[in-house]
Amino acid sequence: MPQHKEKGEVAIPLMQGIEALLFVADVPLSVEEMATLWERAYGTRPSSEEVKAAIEALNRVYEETGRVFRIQRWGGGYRLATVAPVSPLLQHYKQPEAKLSQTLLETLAIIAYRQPITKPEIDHIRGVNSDYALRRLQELELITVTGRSDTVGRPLLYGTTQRFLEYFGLNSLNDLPELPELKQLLENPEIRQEHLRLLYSFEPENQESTA
Amino acid sequence: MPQHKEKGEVAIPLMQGIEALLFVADVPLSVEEMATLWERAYGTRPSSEEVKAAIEALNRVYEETGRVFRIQRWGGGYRLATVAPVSPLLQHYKQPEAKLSQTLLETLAIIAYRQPITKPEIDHIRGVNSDYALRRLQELELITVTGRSDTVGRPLLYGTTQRFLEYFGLNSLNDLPELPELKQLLENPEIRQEHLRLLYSFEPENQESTA
Amino acid sequence: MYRVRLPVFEGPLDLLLYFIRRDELDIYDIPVARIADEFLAYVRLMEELDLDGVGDFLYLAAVLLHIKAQMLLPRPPAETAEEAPAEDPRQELVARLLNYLRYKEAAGRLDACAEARRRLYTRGAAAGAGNEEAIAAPPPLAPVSMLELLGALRKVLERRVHPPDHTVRREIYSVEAQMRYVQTQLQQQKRRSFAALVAGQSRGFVIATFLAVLELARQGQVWLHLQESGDDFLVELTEALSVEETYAAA
Repeated sequence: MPQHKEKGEVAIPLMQGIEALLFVADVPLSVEEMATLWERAYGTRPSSEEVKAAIEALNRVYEETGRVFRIQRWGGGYRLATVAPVSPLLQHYKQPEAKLSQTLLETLAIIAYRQPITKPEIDHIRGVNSDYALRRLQELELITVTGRSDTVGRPLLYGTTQRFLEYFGLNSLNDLPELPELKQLLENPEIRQEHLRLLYSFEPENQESTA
Repeated sequence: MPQHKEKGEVAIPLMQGIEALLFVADVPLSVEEMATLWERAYGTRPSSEEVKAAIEALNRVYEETGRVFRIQRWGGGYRLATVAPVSPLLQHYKQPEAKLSQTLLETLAIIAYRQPITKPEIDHIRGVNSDYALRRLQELELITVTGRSDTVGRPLLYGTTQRFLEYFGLNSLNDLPELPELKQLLENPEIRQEHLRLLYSFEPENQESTA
Repeated sequence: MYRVRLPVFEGPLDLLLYFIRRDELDIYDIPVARIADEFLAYVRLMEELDLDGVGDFLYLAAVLLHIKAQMLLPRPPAETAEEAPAEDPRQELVARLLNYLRYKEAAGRLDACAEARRRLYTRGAAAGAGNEEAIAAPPPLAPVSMLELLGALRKVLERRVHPPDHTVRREIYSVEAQMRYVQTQLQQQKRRSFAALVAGQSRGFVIATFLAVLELARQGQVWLHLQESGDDFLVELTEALSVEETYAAA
């Protein structure tokens, strides 16, 4: 890559630049954002391929030299994060973020797989009013209003956000775990039982004591 | 260093542990803090010399492999920071400005006028759960925990920070403007006793009347 | 004394699924008459506790009663196994249950993603401190005037004036907040009786705390020990037992 010095700066190797940017960023950075920042500093714009190659090269070096972080691809951008084996230690420094409640998870799952979707549709699937869950998920910036439906009353349509992807460690909606097929649940009585068991894994001998 | 596994965890190399801690730490970490965190996770306590040796070894590796950060001694502790040659590039990366949402503003206002105040009280005044707002305002360093209340459950007390004053251009909390609306509300006969009590305590001279 | 885990239901469909699982029922052959009675008993309990969302449960209770009535009507004689399901009054309900089950299952898979993601730490507040300036500087803030701060406060005050007292009271205690309260209490003393946790508190506090304890039990964070008298129970911190330990202890 030609490295003009139009801005009077001596360009550092691209790999180092990418590492530095990811080191100080506290959100995922896209290839375009990194290329633009580089261009502003040094006057030349690296191609997407060059940026991606640098990212791959960095991850290889991290692996080979025993670094405890990797560049992850989340929500369409790149971000430095630690590797799993160090988490038992890190948990003593910083509690992981609180888990989402079952209510929020269920509502979020419906929105993730069915987006764009209206509140009445969500309510129907869950069998309950989802007011609170929708408000809270918006506050957490995991979902957002994406428009209005053309149906009666023109209800708001909800969809997931970039932060949703990052929160679940996904790069795009294509990475969502497969939605279990209805057929799968319908056809196989084994799976039926198994699913229900998983969903309500109480110790059998204590069942009688529920409220 | 002997690596007992009293806590059922397989210890990682100390060097990797130190790197991971410094990677995620929000503030400089002292040798003692790192040793304590290690001990909590793995049951053995590395000596100061071992921790310092690991730090030196890490810096050597960073230098040899072209990393753009080093472990620096800072304010009695250690932290990871980028090297000078990358700062011209980093100057072009500005963190996106955090915008205070209505939720955050409301919560901040209540804390500003009623500090020190507990979360249950804030929730009570706002009529909604303020979990998220409190966490976010702490992240933004606009509020901080100032102590614990003596009431049931000994909830944390929150107050505003120096950054809050700077942000709103105030010299001290005494410069917080009075709210004419408060007086109006006080004179409104519709308002119930409880509200009166609540509003009353916004007046600086009545601050001692908070629950 | 014995240990129990109490389920908390996400809604009426979730409660139905629970009955099906507990009694190992065939989801296609739900004994609606029996389930409807039990369902109603649960709804009555909800009303007793003055819980939000009873309306959603009442609706499904009505659906169940309707199906029950339909099933009491005499059936046509040709009752070969293959033809019956098409006209089964339970069909729509079963379809809904299964559809809900799909998303419940999907929620579980998403949770597994989040769990894996939570183990990967990012740089957090330290990011951005790479430059020579302040360490761990919080992100810069978009300008806000004092006026906006006051405006926000006024909104809170306005909101406070309008709702009738009982509505406000109901919202004072959130289950989330009470979960934290219970956790804090148990950190000071690993085992407390429920009565002690709520001693001298209001009805709203007791209900929210009760629900919080149920949720903590469901998450496996606490054990509940029933006392012989049956009018109180102990709440005990599980100290993050591993799955194996949990089963060994059961």
